[in-house]
Amino acid sequence: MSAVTDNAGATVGEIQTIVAARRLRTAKVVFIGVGKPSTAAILAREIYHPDLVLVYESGTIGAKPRRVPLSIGDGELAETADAVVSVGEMFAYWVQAGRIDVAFLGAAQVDRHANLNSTVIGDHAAPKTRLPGAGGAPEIASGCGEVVVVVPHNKRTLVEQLDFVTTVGHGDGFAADGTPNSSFNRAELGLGGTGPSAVITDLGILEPDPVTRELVLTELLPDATVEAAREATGWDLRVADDVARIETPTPDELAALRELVSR
Amino acid sequence: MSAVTDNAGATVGEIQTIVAARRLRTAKVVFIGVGKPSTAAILAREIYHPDLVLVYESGTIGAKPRRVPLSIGDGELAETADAVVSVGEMFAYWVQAGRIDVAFLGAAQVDRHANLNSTVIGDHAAPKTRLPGAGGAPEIASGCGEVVVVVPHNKRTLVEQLDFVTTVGHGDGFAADGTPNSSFNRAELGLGGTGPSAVITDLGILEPDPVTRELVLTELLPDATVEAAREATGWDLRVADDVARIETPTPDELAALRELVSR
Amino acid sequence: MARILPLADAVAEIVRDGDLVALEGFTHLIPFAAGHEILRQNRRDLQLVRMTPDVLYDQMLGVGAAKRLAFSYGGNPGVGSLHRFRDAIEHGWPRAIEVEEHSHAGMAARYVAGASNLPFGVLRGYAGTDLAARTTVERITCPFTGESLAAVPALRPDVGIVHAQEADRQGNVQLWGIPGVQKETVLAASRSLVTVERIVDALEPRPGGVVLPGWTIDLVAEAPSGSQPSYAAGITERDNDAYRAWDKTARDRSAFLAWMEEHVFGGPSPYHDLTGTPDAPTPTAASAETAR
Amino acid sequence: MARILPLADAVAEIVRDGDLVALEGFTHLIPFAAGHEILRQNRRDLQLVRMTPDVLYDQMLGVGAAKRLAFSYGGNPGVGSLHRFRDAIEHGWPRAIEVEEHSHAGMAARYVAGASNLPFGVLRGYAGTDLAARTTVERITCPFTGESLAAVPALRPDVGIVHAQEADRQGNVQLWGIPGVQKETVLAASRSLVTVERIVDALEPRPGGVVLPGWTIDLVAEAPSGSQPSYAAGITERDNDAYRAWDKTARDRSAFLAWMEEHVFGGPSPYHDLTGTPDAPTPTAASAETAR
Repeated sequence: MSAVTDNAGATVGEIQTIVAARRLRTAKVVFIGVGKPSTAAILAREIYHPDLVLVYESGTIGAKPRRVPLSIGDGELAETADAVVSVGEMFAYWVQAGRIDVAFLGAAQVDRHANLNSTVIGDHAAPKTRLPGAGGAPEIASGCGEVVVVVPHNKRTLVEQLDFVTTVGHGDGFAADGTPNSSFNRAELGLGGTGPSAVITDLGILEPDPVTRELVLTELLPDATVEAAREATGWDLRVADDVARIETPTPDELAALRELVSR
Repeated sequence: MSAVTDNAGATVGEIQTIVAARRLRTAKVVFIGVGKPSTAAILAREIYHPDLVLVYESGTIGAKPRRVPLSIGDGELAETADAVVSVGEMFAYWVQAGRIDVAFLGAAQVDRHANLNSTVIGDHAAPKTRLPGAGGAPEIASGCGEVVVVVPHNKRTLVEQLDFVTTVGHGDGFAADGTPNSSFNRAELGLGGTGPSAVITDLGILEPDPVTRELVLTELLPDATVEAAREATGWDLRVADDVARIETPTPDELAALRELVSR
Repeated sequence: MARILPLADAVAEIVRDGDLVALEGFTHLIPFAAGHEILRQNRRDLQLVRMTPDVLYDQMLGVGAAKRLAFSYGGNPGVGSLHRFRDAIEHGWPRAIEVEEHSHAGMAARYVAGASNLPFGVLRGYAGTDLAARTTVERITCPFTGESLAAVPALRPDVGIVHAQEADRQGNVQLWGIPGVQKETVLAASRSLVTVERIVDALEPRPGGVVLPGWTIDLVAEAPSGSQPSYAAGITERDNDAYRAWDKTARDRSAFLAWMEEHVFGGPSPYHDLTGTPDAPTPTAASAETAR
Repeated sequence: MARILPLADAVAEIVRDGDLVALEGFTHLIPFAAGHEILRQNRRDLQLVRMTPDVLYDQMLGVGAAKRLAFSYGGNPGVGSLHRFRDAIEHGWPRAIEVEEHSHAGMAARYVAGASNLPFGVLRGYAGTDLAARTTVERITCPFTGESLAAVPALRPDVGIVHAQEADRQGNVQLWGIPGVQKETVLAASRSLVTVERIVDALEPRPGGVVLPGWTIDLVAEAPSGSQPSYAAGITERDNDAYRAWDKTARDRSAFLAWMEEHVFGGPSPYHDLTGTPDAPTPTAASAETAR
């Protein structure tokens, strides 16, 4: 995120965070990794939704951090949590049990059906770039009610073909008549939840088509264009008939975000 | 146990408890149910072996009760324990994991190979006497290093044929050449631990033959006789060539037991 | 957030005839007050589940409220038999009940699987026992070692009811002392009720504290001394005399019925102060009669 | 009872070349002091296991101490890549390592199965991912519902090492804050070492306290600040600057080696006060050289 003065207009990074935070207005329980999603969730709890329950994979349930933690295991998370549980319990009793409404995930690559790669660029056996790996993502994406993906918008990230499927989104999608394009789909795989509901980029929001589950550009950031979004996407991006313009962050939202990040 | 004055000789019940306590001289960790075994374990910890770890199936590990609890979940057990865990953890991480050396078990029926019934007298579908049921016994007997059974010595208890196998002891035993009499044996069933090492009655101690695993009368209480023991057993009881006479409780043992029970 | 209701209202809302109901508490925090309220409301044909049916389930079975019982140990701990439980199974009095029995390890694995949204739990168990042929257990083979283990079906009660020491005003619950399967019962159940000794402004973290966030619980009801004659560590003491006295009461059908009439159906609970449930309905003579 | 030894003696006794070693800590209580001591003692061909290999494993992989790594997330949390981890996998520097990767849910299930003496763990996981074909996971069918689930092999490390806040003189250990898989690591391992911030006369029960009785642990060693730059809740703070600074150090092989020489092999630890290990051997130039 580029440097701005306190009163300047929002950067795209800030807008992306605020857009992500707005997705949590109706959520009850959100599962969080590090980075922008963590900032968005903390912001959402502070300005929209004080009862929002933040769950971190470190086992802290109902954490109420005042600062944005560097890691998902910072001390403040445990100190302020309603309950702190082991990692085994977190994934069994909480994630797998479907107690969490929304999960934020990042990824190095996203394809047109919102499948995610966070494992490797290149061949797994002889990688060009070794990424951190799955972490909790595969089971978070099958255990939580829905997944919101937060990534930068560029052709390295939004790709025609993943180098590795770390996390299943909407598989191979469905034909226009609703028949699955292949056996690679959530129902056949026995996955829980409804999968990715949105991919929030620094240009806009992509949402899966209700039938085909292919990602469609539905909203644009204030200064972004359809052309720029298509140009920055590694496949032929579908665009909604009526692309909405994302509401510019309000002064309150922006001030709250900046104040939060500065703590 | 009949009433005695403080200075009188030990009752058979008292001797049985002290005999059971003596079995714990070399144990490190003992698993306990209610009744006589609980008294024996607490006594052993007090007079022989202050480091003896008492584990109750209620999840209290390293309990240090000053009184004999009525239930395995009395408050003092949790208050004095080193750790208190859920029942799920107790049976998975502690019993099944084989962390416990010796378990005391009672039973309504015991057969010649130390298999136990605590489920039903008569037919399971139309019981003459419905007993409490398995509780933790089946897995305690396959997870702990060895099992010591404490029962009264009579033909209703020591029976030729169990009405129900709740807990596997030594199955159908082995022939004199060491071949199993049937597939009903610990190795074939995949059971852990070495199974029952002794049945302590109010007449003596029965121990499994090293080869056949049939129970053999090896020790007698001070006033008991081989004839009385055979008469009170529901099968043709084998008797060791050299039946030992159990050492009469010392004044210290007896005083400690009586003091413990009176608390 | 859990809703906080008077006990009678909570029970009326959450327990239906025929439900699979688990009232848990492993010797500690047994929800007697909630169980008695279920009886006062004359719920029928319950499918009761509990690792250690003790005096409370003896009472519930004794008035014929259940058609089925799944359990692992049905005794009065340290005292002896549960006479109403025995009478129901041995003589079908006041009605026959279907029984599914497990070992403790198996029942605990069933609760853990239920809380984990797994269809089954795995354990080293049941092998060689006669239980294996008379209960719901299958063998399963380890795909790595070829070992044979027991699989038991997950337990997902319609209603899970437990007692705890305290809740805050948002319905977050904390219990401490022997935790049993209290957490699993709430997390495995479709609907849940936690009765508490007291409602406080804020939960103070405690050694051994197990916290269930309010959003995992449907209903919370205040029921001071609501687990007596069992106990709530740090607040009430186990009433061992009541457990011993129950042995005599429950031996005789008439004595049992008279006791229930006086103490559960017709009058104040013998065990607890129900100030948390000012609106507990007094059952009519007819409904109390039906309950037998 | 666990034996209490100086850290260097404990590591010398418990870790052998080629061992399957888990040094765990889920962002909290990471046993840096023990890991550095393993490096100073020049252990080789280790099969390292850890859910979240972070800076400590970057250091251990970077000096070539391991031939194998099993893990689920290899990143510097909130900072970015682990450059030594990447260099080992991408370029085989300083040596190639074999990799087995899982998801967090799978690794946690593996530890739980190991601590439970089960040969495998069951979870809803891996379905549809490319991980399934590249790691040790099988499908298993529920005998009751017919559902297909993932089975992962139990993890039973030769050596489990964790850090905790305190031990008493009998070696009973208490930790609090984020518990991670600390308990499972000790209980699943054949041999175990717990390093602690301090040794006290008696453990005082605390909210969130997890107690491992001394008889479940082989060795305890005092290592004040021994989890820095991670932290021990209530005693030390996470040194976020050190994590950020590591990114720059680790990007360059020479800078990394110089840092290790100065801070781990040749001098005092940058992170902690090793007063608990007065006898830590100073490796010779030759052994330090071999370690590269």
